Amino acid sequence: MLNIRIVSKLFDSGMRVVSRRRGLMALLMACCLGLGSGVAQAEVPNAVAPKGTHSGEHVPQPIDFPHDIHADINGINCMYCHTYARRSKVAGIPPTSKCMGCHSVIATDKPRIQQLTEYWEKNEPPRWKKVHDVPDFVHFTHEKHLQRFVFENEGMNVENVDQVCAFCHGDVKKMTVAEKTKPLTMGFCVRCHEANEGPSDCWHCHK
Amino acid sequence: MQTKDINENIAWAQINADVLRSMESPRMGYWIAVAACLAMVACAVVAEIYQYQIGMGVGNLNWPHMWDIYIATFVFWIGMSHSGTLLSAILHIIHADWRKPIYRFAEAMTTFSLMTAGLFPIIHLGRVWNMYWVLPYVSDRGIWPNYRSPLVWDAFAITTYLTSSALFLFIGMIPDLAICRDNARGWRQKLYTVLSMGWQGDDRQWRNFRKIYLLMACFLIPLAVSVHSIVSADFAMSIMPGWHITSFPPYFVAGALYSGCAAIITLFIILRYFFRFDEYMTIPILEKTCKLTFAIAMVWSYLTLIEFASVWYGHDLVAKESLMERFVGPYSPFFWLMLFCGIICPFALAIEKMRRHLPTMFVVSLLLNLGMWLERWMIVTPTLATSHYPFAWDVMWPGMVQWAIVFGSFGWFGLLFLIFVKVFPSVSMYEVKEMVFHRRHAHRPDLAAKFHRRSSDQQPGDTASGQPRPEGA
Amino acid sequence: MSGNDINRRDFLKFMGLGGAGAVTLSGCDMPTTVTLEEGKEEVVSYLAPEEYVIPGIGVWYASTCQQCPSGCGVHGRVREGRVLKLEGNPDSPVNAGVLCQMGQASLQGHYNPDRITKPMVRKGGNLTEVSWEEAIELVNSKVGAANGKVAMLTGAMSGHQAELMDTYLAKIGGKDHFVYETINNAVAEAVNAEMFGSAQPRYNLDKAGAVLSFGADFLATWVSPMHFSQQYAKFRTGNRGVLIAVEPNMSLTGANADMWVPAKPGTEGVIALGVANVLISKKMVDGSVLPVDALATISQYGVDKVTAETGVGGDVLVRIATYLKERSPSLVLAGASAQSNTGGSQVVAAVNALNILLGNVGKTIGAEDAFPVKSLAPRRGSSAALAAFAKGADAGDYEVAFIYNTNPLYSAPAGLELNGKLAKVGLKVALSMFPDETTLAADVVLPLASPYEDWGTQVPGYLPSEGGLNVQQPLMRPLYSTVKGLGDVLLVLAKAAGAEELNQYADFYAYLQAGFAAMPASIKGGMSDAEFWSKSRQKGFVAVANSQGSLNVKVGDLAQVADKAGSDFPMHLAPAARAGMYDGRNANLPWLQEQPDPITKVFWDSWAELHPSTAAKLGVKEGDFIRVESAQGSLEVQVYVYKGVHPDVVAVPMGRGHDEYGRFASREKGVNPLKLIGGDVDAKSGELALYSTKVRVSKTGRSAEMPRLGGSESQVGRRLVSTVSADVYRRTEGGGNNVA
Amino acid sequence: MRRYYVMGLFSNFDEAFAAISDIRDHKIPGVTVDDVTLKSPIEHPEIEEILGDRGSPVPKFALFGAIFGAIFGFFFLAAGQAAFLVQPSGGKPVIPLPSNIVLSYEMLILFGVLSTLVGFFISARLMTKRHPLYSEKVSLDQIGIMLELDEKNVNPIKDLFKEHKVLEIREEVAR
Amino acid sequence: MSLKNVLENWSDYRKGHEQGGHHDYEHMWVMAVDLDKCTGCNACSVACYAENNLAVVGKERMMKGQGMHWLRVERYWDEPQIGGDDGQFQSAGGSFLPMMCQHCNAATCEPVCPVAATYHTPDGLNAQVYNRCIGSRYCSNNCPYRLRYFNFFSYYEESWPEPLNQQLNPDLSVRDKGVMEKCTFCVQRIRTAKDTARREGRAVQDGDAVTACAQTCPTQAIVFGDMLDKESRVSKIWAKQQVELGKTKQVKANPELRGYRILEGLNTDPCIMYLDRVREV
Repeated sequence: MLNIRIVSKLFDSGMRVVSRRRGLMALLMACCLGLGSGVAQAEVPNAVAPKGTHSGEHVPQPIDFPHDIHADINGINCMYCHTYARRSKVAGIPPTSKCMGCHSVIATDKPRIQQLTEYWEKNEPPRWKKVHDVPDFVHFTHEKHLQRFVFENEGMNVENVDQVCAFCHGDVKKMTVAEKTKPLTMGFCVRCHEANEGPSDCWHCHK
Repeated sequence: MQTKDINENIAWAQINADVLRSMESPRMGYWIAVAACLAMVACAVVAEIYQYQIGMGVGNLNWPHMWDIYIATFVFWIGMSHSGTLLSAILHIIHADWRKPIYRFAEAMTTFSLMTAGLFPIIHLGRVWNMYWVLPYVSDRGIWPNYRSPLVWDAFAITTYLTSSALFLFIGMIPDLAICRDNARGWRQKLYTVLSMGWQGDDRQWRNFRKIYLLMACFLIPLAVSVHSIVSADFAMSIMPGWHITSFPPYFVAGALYSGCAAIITLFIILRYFFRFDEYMTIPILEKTCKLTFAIAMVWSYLTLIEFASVWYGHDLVAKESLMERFVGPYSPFFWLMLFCGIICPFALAIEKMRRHLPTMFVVSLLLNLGMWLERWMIVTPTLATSHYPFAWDVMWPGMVQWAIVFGSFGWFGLLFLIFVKVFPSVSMYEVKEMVFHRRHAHRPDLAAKFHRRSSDQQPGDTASGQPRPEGA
Repeated sequence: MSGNDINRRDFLKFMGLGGAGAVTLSGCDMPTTVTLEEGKEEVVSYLAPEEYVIPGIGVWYASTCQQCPSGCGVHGRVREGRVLKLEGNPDSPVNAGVLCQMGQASLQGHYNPDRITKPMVRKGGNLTEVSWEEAIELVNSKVGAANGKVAMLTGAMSGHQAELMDTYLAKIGGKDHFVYETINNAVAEAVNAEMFGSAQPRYNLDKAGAVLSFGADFLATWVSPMHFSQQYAKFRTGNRGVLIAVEPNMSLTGANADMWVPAKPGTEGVIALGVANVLISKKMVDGSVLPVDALATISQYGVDKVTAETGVGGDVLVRIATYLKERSPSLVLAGASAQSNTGGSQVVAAVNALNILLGNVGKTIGAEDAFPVKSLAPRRGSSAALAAFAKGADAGDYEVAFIYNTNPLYSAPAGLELNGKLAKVGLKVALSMFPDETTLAADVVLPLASPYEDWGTQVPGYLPSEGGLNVQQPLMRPLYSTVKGLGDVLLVLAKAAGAEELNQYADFYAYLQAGFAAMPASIKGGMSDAEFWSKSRQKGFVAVANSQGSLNVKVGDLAQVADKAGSDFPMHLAPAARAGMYDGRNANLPWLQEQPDPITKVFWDSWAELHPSTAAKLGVKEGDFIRVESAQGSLEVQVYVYKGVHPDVVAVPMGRGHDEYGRFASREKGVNPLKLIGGDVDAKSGELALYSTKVRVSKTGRSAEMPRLGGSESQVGRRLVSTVSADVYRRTEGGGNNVA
Repeated sequence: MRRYYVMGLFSNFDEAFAAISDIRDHKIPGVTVDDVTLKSPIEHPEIEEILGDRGSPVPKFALFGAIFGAIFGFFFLAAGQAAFLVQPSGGKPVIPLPSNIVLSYEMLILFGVLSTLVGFFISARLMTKRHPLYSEKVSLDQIGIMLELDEKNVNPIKDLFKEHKVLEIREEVAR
Repeated sequence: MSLKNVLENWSDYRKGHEQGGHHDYEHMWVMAVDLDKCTGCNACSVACYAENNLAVVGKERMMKGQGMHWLRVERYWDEPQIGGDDGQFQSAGGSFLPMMCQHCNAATCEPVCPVAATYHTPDGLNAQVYNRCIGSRYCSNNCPYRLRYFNFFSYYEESWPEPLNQQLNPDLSVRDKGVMEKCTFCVQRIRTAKDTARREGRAVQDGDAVTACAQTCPTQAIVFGDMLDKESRVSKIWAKQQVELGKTKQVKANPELRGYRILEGLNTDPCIMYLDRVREV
């Protein structure tokens, strides 16, 4: 890799927001952007959570999918539904058949489930609105991030994958319909890449 | 027939009156000129909006002609900007006081041609809206401009040059702005009060003024040289035949001074005619300018020929090919016209009769400027047309959009200049007074002995400053 | 990559269209657009995908390219339900993983914005969109009333669709299935059948040390270009073979030849006999392999006579003869410009005789393997078929004509006067994807699914060793729900015509499956039906065992037909075929329109090739318009001047000059040289003689910039493409030295 | 004791300078040449001989600015290059001297100029209010000699001015 | 501190291309193109259009020289070495040359980009970051091969009328006006190959990443691979031809070997080696 990365290994990768070598500039940058007001987060081993917040708009969806009921109350692992995340660049919306796998028997009396059943019977998947969108010139791979932070991360329990997801998606457990709570800008990515020694080559992420 | 640089018996009040008169309410002719310039600018604005909306291809830019007359015109305007520096800074340092009546508008020309030139790299960008990316600013994303790129050097150099030359113009104008302040009414008074920054002509101000003016001149001369060297680096740092030429930096600097001087002659004649500045912009001063221009023209001609020779005797066949392409290729008519305007025409400046004839000089100066514009075009385009790679050879003629924007740039420059001459004194009043003062005293040996001594040539018996002088000294 | 053993049927049925991450125009932020906004893009999940379908990851499926009759296997990359890119099928015996420009561009046919999406019926003179039921009913009623006066005019066909078409035709009592291809090898097929007992013998370029091609553009358009390209690569490796091309204007093969010799069309046979004469007279070969009367004919073609007739010098003949002998085994081929003449059969006979003389038969020329299931065998195209159809139509033999995969109104020579003759057919049914000239002249238009949406099989016209039946399977769901596959249409028609044995098949897919199940055990290789079916789809083809037979050589009369003298029209017209536009079918593919022609580098337009001496005589230079006139008409076209054309020839490549055929074909029209061609035929085979039309060329005085890519055509002293002599090559890399 | 500002306006420069010479020569006790402020429409370098070399710190500003500009410029560039995520080196070093020297040179001049300007503004006391005794004549063609002095010296000065053909005398109480 | 970093690693930052550069290369993707096998058939070029979302610009713009042919197949009529024509006819055919970005290791386009939109990746690729590009077009001017193409217009507006746009490859962006673009050695395929190898827990092998042109080439004249992998086909060809990266002039034990790099004397250190075309004389 670039020399720069080798250099950055000279310093401990502890609690800093940005690696020290950018020193003054980083400070300046931080002042300019008023960073550092990150949401309190559970610790993920061998990882520095990216900092930055964004107040997302509410995006109306065809069905008000309650993330809180699934992920928080029922404690379903994120990857149970977003199963492509560990295998592909996109996390994917679960196929309608997956929803129906449970909801052909569970909570069939709820209006949202009836809505879902309607779609299923029409043989037509709901058209969801994308909440977490990166520009089209960005190549982002869920797979690699999950590998780095979950599967290849010693001491990381797959049960706690939501903490890794929360790096970029915020605390989805507390939301019904997902909202964007992280800026997902290049600066956001770059700071995390620096802190966690991710690749710094432009063509890793730009296409 | 004028034989003196300036009439040394001219009353100071007359100087003030003459110059302030030039700033008074404009007449019809002025408004027509403004309207013409605005129309030209409008052409360019329309063309630029069209280009911005549709894409860079509308002006016939193509592969391999990625650059064309935008860059040529950019270099031209940068070159023009060297006039002010030359006249003002160099002649100031060598105490050539005939510069005094004409340096103000030359400096204004510097600033305005830079303001025009600076537009071209922006206009020619494919994604104008991201132009600030060439400036080094601390970014969230941790990315910087590429400092290796001569275009970034351009950005640095032009910013520095524009800042410095604008400040130079402004500093040199402060005493005159004070005069304006003292004579103006209404909004103008408010404006000049702010701009003159409390100038009251006391000795502390003059003393520091002298220092800063000299220092700025010292900064500006190397800056001007570096700016045009850097502009030449856009070409010289590339590996293209016909661009990658070692003598480009001095060649560009010489060309810049040349076109700057030619433009000064043009504007000299225009201002003299329209503002009746016959008393200040005198024929002898024009003659001096012309002689200077002639000398520079000869330097430029020499460098041109040397460039051909060095390419010709060099072993690079591709560069040779590119040179021959200029002589006999599709662009050769323009190349020969450039050589005619640049090398033959300046000989008119060497002939006294022609030099003293204003209409002739006006035409000649325009021809010189045309030659200098063509020179830039003939540097940029033929190299792109015929370079290392034969498959990519192509002849391209700039489209209307490009011409409109280049045309409009002259309107823009003219507009800025027209505004300048009505808002600011285009002849330096205080320096003409100085010139008159010193010339008058030069004819009085007694006064000369008394006043024309500088602190450096102290006579024996002078004591340290501030101490009383012994009796009878 | 490839090789997912899957149930394609279910996949297609349930797959959600669009999928995650539907493509949007991305790229670069416009000044006003903030790309990071929530809720601006939609994301649609699958309904119930298969395990292996993962959004964001491409899956490769095997299918077959239908862009020309050579039948290359392809792999299509499918992501989110859309096919994005085709590659050659590495296992395919035809193309072994490579693909030509037409195959690459066939995706643009599939996604073409000008596809016909709804059935149409001519009502009151205009084609009007109707429902499938109405259109089929109309066809059925007309066919029912036609009393067997039904003709099929199609492009080259094979496999189960052809079988089904035969069944249908038999059921309705029709007897005529005309298989028409403008670019064909039909004269040679006829002569080969006679001389070798094998219409399409197998050529082994890779085994040859020298190849003499008389206009056979085997790298671009002739018979099976991708297969021959592979052989060519081997031919050029190791003991590098020498390629000699004799042709009127430079083809892609000619441009790659070591020795390019210009010849007027029709004189190739004379040259071939001249070479044979040199070989015999210089005692390089034993002439006794040929019968006496053939030798007598050859002895008439002495060097002087050949030079007088063709302008090819004796030294050239000797050089050719020496190469052919020294680099034995060699191979002599005859392509379109040699065949498609009034004496085309004789030319091919001379070429074959040369092969026999050189002892190439059995070495570089072998017998073909017929596909064991006869009903699936290829129906190779010919232009005689079109002439026969035209004749029949003119005579009022057909009440109904089905036209599929061919565009005769564009490609028929003017001399055939097809327009008027076709009008005499009562009901013209076009089974078509595109609004081409013929489709728009039809009375019923049935929109077909693209080859990448449809099922089918194909036996390549030229069957390479280990070749067999190609499987064409859909790579994605049809873009339009209102198009149908050819098989499905035929099945519906056949069922309506009373083919009760077909009632068991719900659709063509079932028919195909049953067809595979019914294959002989020798092909199945011991696999169960289901296994065989899935294996075939996975591989993309069904291979058959190689049993190269021997050829029975028979040499007949070799005398050549003399060129027609015509003082009014002194020049030969060469309507050359080029790989990009092919016979005009690719003119609606923008990628191919934008590709500069390999030889002239002209794009988006037609051109005429002239030799510099001819151009000087006419006083024209590159970019000038010339008028090319024949007895049939005239056209005006820009000139490209170069030394790769015979001075007596004006070459105007075919493929452009469409009146219809969608926005891309008609945007920049170009000209159609076929509209200058007369109705001459090769007397023996009845094939249209496309190269025997004589024309007059004159200057128009108009001039314009040539739409040609590239500045200098010379390297101007740079080492861009440098060339070394073959001796050097053999010293350094010959034999086993090669690693590439 | 009250202090006064007194200013005399002269049209004859020789007389004005002579008046200053008189002050320098202690014609009036208690008034030195250091109390003199000369107001002039043009620059008089030669007057320093009479007024004494009062010096100017502007060159020091220029020197400081230039040195700072060059050093800051170089390290700013180098730091940017070293901290850049990718290096568009094209086979060349990350910190290339030729381009960095060129740019440092530009920064030298830019900072030199800006610093000189600041020095000028400070040392010339610009951007302050004009003196109440300022006369518009000074910007035209008259020379003004202004002194700040004790009450007792006002009249002797006026006399001195009158001796040297003063055109106009203005005075005001200093605050 | 940046300053500290600069000072401590000064010698690293001063290493140029001649000293091996400051990249630790992970791969060095190179090509070998056998011009004797290349038939000039255009298949590579069309494959490139299909793979890389290249815009079709139409006749007028092509004629103006505003086309986007990343891989152009050039054809020359002359052969300086052995003479291409016998005076009257083009008797030894034409000379074809597929030209795509040469991915020079000392690329002249890289240092001149004002915003560093083009740079060298740790894979040895000459990258073009579209979203960083501001369109100064200096890189194209400074490319001696003229292999960079500029989006003079918003080509996408007309290039892919519905539903042609469904063919667009989502693995790379569609470029808007004002952006320079060029051959990327199909970086999206390299990326996929690396991801796949990583997923399968192995190193990238020869043949995992193949460019569209190399894959489709009917005569397999184009060979693509990793130079750092000594076992790869392409590095064997380079070794066999005694052509080395990083040299201005090749010194070959056997000067008759065919390998050469185009305009090598300009010291651009291109990553594509061409093999001479061969003709019988």
